[in-house]
Amino acid sequence: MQDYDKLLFAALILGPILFGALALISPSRGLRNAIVIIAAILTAGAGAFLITRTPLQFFMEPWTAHLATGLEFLIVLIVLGLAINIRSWLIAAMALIQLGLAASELLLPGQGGGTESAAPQFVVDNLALILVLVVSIVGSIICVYAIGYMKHHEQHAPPTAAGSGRFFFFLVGFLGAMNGLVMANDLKWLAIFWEATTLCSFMLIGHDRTPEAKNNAKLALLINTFGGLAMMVAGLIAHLSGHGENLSDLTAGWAMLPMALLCLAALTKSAQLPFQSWLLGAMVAPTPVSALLHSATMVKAGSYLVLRLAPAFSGTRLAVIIAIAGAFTFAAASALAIGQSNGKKVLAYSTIANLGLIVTCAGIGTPLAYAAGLFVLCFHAASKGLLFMCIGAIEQKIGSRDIEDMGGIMFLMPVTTVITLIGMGSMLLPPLGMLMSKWLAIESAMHAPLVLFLLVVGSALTVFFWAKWIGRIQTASYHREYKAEKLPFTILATLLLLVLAVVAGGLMTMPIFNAWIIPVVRGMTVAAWTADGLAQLDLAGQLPMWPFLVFLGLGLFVGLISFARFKEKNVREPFLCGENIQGGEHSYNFRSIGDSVNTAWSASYYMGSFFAESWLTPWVNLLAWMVILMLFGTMIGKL
Amino acid sequence: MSASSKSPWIVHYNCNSCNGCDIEFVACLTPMYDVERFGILHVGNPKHADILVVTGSVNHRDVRVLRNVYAQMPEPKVVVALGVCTSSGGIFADCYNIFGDVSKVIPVDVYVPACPPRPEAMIDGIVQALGILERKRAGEVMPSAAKPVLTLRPTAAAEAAPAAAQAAEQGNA
Amino acid sequence: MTLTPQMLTVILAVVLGPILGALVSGLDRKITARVQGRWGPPIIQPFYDVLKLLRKEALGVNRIQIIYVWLHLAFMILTVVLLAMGQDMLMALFAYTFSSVALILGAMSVRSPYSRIGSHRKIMQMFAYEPVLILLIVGVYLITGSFQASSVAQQPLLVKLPLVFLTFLMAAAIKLEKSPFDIATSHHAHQELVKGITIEYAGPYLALIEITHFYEIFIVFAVVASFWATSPAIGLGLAAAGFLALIVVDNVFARLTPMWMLRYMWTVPLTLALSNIIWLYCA
Amino acid sequence: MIKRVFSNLFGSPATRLYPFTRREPFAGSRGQLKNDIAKCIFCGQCQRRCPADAIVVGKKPDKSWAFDRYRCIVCGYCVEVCPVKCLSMDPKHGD
Amino acid sequence: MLNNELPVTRDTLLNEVAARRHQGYRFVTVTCVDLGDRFDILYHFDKDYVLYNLRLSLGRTENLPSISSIFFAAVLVENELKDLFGIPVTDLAIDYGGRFLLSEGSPVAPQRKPDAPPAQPAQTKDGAVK
Amino acid sequence: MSKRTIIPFGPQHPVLPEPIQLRLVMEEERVVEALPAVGYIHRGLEKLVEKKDYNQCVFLAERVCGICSFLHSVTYCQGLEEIMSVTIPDRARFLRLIWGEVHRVHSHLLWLGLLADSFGFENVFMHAWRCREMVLDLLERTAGHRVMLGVSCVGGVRRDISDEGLADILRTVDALQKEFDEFVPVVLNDYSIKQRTVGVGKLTKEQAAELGAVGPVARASGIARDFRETGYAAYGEVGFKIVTETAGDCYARMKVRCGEMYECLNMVRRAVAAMPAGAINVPVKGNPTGEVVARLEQPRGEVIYYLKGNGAKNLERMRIRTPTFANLAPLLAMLPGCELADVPVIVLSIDPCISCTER
Ligand code: SF4
Ligand code: SF4
Ligand code: SF4
Ligand code: SF4
Ligand code: SF4
Ligand code: SF4
Ligand code: SF4
Ligand code: SF4
Repeated sequence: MQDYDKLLFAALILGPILFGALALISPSRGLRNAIVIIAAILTAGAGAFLITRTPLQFFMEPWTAHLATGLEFLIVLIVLGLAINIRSWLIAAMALIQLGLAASELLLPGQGGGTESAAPQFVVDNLALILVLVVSIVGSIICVYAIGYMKHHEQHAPPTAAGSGRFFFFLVGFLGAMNGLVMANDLKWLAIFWEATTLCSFMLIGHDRTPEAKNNAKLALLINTFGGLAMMVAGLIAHLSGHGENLSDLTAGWAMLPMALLCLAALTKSAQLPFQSWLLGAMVAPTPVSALLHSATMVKAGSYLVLRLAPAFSGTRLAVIIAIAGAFTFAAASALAIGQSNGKKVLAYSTIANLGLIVTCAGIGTPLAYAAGLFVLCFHAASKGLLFMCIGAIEQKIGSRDIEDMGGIMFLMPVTTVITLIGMGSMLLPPLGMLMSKWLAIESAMHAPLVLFLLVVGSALTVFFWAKWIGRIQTASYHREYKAEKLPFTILATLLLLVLAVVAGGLMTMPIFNAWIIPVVRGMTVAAWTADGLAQLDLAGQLPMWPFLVFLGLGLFVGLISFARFKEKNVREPFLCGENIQGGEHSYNFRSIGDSVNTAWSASYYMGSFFAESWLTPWVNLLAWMVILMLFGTMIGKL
Repeated sequence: MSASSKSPWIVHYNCNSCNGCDIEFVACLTPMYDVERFGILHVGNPKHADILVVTGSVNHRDVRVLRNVYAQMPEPKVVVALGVCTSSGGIFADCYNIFGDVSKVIPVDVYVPACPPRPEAMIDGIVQALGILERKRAGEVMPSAAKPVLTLRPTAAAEAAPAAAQAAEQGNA
Repeated sequence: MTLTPQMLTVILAVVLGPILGALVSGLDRKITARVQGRWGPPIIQPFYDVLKLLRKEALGVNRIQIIYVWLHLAFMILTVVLLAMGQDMLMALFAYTFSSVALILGAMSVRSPYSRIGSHRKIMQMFAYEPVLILLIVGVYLITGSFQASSVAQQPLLVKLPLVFLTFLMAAAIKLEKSPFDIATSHHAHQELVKGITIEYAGPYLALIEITHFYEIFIVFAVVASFWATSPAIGLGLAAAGFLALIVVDNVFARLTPMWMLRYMWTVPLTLALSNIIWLYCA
Repeated sequence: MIKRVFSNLFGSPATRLYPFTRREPFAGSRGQLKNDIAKCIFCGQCQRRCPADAIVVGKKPDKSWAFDRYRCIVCGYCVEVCPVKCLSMDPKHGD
Repeated sequence: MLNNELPVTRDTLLNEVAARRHQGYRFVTVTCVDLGDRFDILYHFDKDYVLYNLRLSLGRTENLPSISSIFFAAVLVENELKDLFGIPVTDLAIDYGGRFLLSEGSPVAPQRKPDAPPAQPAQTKDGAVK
Repeated sequence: MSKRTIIPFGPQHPVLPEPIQLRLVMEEERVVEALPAVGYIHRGLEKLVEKKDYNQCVFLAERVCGICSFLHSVTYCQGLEEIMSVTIPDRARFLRLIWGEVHRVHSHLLWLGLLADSFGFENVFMHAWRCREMVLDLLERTAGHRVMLGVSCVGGVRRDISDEGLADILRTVDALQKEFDEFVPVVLNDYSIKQRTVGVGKLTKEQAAELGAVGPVARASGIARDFRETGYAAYGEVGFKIVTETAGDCYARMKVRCGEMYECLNMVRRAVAAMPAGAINVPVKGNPTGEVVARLEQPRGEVIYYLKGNGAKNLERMRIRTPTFANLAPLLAMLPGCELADVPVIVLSIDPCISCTER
């Protein structure tokens, strides 16, 4: 390990935290913005530089073990304090248990190696690298976006809202915590960063300090603390059983119970059913929070952990249950998204569904599935981050996040709308990334009938909510004027940056898959993987891209030509049974009762009788709990 | 005949018809007459239609509907007016709420008189419209249809009057 | 570049596909007319229709819908190309799905309630048949061990996928807008949505939709025929039988409601297809 | 219904191929009004009774009988009232 | 003079109509005849194929109370009276604002005898809605 | 924006053969409010009586509607005959019944076809209209026109039917009976038709009575009201069975009309058998003085003519209230709560005729 690797390591973890602190204390907005931008550039740069250095291992000085213990106590105590402060005795109780666990770990001797094992505390392998890249690049972009967003937000936020300085501290600092999390190998460090993200998320969700924000922050803390608890129990068991308190030890050997507990923690963090409620509640936060914490990165921590563990439990019954849990989440969250007209909630459900897809892939565990999981992870982060940013901009403009209110934004904010359309298109359009990932996932699920069925149902459902949303925002009448759009520079720049990334990445999915993902997967050594499975991976990589590009290009090209050649004189009002009121921009008005002027309107379908959140949620939660129980039911046989 | 006249799609608007013309027109679609033989489809939507079939005279509320329907049809298009109501108001010509015959609102290409015309007569009218459609597609500007009045005179007088004069009288009334 | 047999297949499929589709559509109209005791249009009527539409005025409500109609066509041809290349069936299905999505989005981009309601119904239709199509691919995979479309030629699939075949015909009835599923648009004027999803397209744009529809017909019957791909004669016979069955069903059913369709498609055909698939897993 | 479908499919269609096949109109059917002008006495009865004002009869010096097909509702009332029965209903609808 | 006829006034109208309803009559329709100086307004009710008629004599400018609160079905024909005779009908359950059968460009109160100028002001451009 | 969908349903809408607009307010596809906008077909023909004499108005009355045209002219003539105290010959009464009932068959067949069309059952539509051609040919052979019979006059009918014509009628009636025997049970038992009609557009007996429903709509809701029971024309002598159902939904209305078609054929048979000889009209002198309300049962229910004469050859006032006018209020009660796809079915289930409704 070279010195500048250490520097890199520090830049990725401590850098953002440091800059966040600077932002917190910076006296003026201008300075703060500059700090945030510098932090973003540095973090992103460090992340990119990491590519050249992977793989890396960090062995920490022995004294850092005590530091870790100290930090662990500190964080648990903070949580306890918060719990008491917000009067949530359940959280307090869990924090106390955590305290007890931490203490008992100190007191009880571990069997065998324990901390003395030769495993590194931090590891950067390809998986970690991918996540670091996602966090430090997408995350940084979102932080910059937040500059413009928060300026507007400060003017409109409720008076209770905390200062922007604090906001940026948690936002930027979060990147560091996240980087630490994905690079951590030692369970203790993992738990520390894990809890740190929980804390950040609690602070950020509660940022506006409205009663709703406070409540939802509490919910997030509750569920994530529960996950943290599971993680600490896993750590303790590992400690006691002598499996080694490192992820690398866990993945190498067999440690079903801690693994199951870690998976449980992962499910809570990535808001898999039945733990989805906190993520939905988190949507009250300012949109950069949703974008950063709750789609692009923090929830990825959960799915990352499952992916990390996947090679170890591959082929076991645990894997089967994990796959089912993920697939069920995928289908159920997609169904729930249909009933939503709140745009951010739709995004949230879609996020949950896609995380479910990653979890499924990890559960299936074949090389193809693993590749699919990685693929979803990358493309989802970019697309979803972009979409959240777009919706944030739209919401600030029209003052609503309801899908039905987004009709006509084409005229109000053409640039953002087109970017939003591309973002949404990237969820649906072959050969862009999300669709290819879904394709890989379904193909890899062929041997697990139940999982497959759930995926099939889910993917049929996804089209529904995307199509109707796209349909709503792009609706246009010919005669209305497009308004020049004024966006804050940071917002515009970040939107453009990310949309470029989405398009470029999307058009090169198969090259990326072949050049990147396949080597990563092939580089792993997993006992359960067969040559057959690897061959499948290669076969999938052989899908030719050119027909897609040719026809997409042709379609767009000819379409745009016709678009440009369409003449004003060929415009006619929509069909309204002959009662249109002609002329003017409102050609969709019609005469009706007593010659009155009425506006034709067709709301989107939410299929309330099938997909209402209120009645669907209890049922899917019940089923999901049953799956969770099965997760541990498999243990009972083992123990 | 080219494709235009082999695939005439129809939209039908009933203005003030008493239903007599209407249902006879519908009868044209049914097995006995089956105008789909000519490629005719009843599409019900002006944007897909080539032929606008109008029945009944136009009242004050229909004016705007008829104009809209006509305007939403893509060129080339022809208008076939079925029944005497469309051409003159028929028995209802003197009613207070009648705006006028169809030609007061949109140009008419073919009139099919009688009250109501037989389905056979309607088919004749539509076939005639096909020819006009074809010529319009070729870019010809077609005059609106005429509604000549037949004037007969006592046989003796008819001998006296030059034939040309009589022909002139039969012009557009 | 030399002309490989595969490229030849692709070119043939792209060129002949819509022509065959149009002929099938013309035959459909003729037979339907006969079934109703009418004389009916000439069999080449669809060609007249498209030629006429191409030469009509290109009216539209806005510009956005035009881009989508081209994408609709482009992705339908892409589907044909992928299948003709013997490529991955699931990917072909995705391309096909996006073709429908493009039509939906185009129809949604206009502020026309009839068009938009039609789009929503089309989504419901996709939602109803999509699982059946994926299960078809699963079935093929379980038999041949491959996703490649070229693999269907290995053995007569019908033997092992009789129920899936049946459900595919039901899905085809939706695809071809046949009663009882003709809810999003209809060849027939007397529908509560008039022309539903296609209502705001006129002239050449409508012609594009028609041509796409011809491709779609071609794909549907090609898939039907591929259930017995080892013998072209039996395959064609199968397609003909499926075609007649669809016409008969179209004529002995009223149009049913979207909700009925969802309830039906998610119970009967799905159960049939699933039991077929489960049987394959167990066998 | 299936029975009907097949009997139709294999039977011959009900369509009368008008205008290629024409059926003779029924006797006594009201197709269009004809005037045997040689017999007409220009009395104006038909004009007075016509409910649709389709007939204009020119009086004395300039006798004429003008008939607007595009107004006539083919009711046959004029035929009934014509004193010299010069009016008749042609069962055919066109010329 | 019709069979089963009962003269009513504007004050007794609603009571009489309510009484018919009580006796199980069905509302059939309303007929208005313009007598030149007054309107004859006939309310027809039916029970077992026998008609019962109320005859209301209405001054040319008087308001007419709607019976749609008693027989909802009367609302359409009362709107028609408003349209065609220009009679101000009050308390309509659904009011088409004088644009029930008539539209922009139609003559005003066309079935009213010409000697009496319409009591209603000319229709507004957009008409009123309920 | 609203979560509710607002669309104009009509006036130019292919499902509606006649122009009328329903402004539908829907939640997704469920109708929550439906209000009619009418006036697309209002001509103002009641006022034409001031311009045309009472004999010419027979033809006017016939053109109030092109479907049950004949029955309109009969109602009008019956009203005038009552004012003028004319007793028409027996044969005229029987002829009126025969033409009237044949008209009802054609009207019900037409309706059955349009209803089938409204739920996309094209084959039923085609077949119903194919049968209807037999009826129309019969009308043309006996009366001289397919639609506007033009045989009514005050004082009887204008045209007689020869014995051969009567035999022709019987032959056609038998042929129709054969078609119905095959066709009607198929339609009534079809699964998909039942799916679209059973339980759709329900109107309870109480609602029907309250809102003044007439004709098959009322009879399908269990109200046994049919003006032919009053025995006008020759109904007293020929007699008939009133067809009722109780369910009050679209299916019940369909059943009622199908039952009536059979009943029509039976009545025509009995009328032909009992046909008295003699004159077909009596001369009518003078001008009408007085007022009258004439009513009879059309295919769609009770039609009402109020006629007032003041001794001139032009009537002072004619007012027409048609069955559809009476059935509009019940229609508005049926629509809320149904699905968009059911709207045309429900609308057509009352067999609406806007033409005579708006006049
Ligand atoms: S022409 Fe005669 S049949 Fe046709 S609508 Fe006019 S009145 Fe009716
Ligand atoms: S609606 Fe369809 S099936 Fe019926 S005739 Fe038209 S094209 Fe043929
Ligand atoms: S009634 Fe007869 S004779 Fe007299 S003008 Fe008319 S056609 Fe001539
Ligand atoms: S024929 Fe008639 S109209 Fe002519 S003068 Fe004699 S009575 Fe008068
Ligand atoms: S047939 Fe009737 S409408 Fe025609 S001219 Fe004679 S009276 Fe007039
Ligand atoms: S065919 Fe259709 S559009 Fe034409 S009149 Fe009949 S119902 Fe109306
Ligand atoms: S209700 Fe009126 S318009 Fe309809 S058929 Fe009867 S008379 Fe004719
Ligand atoms: S509503 Fe009545 S009159 Fe109008 S078209 Fe339908 S059946 Fe004919």
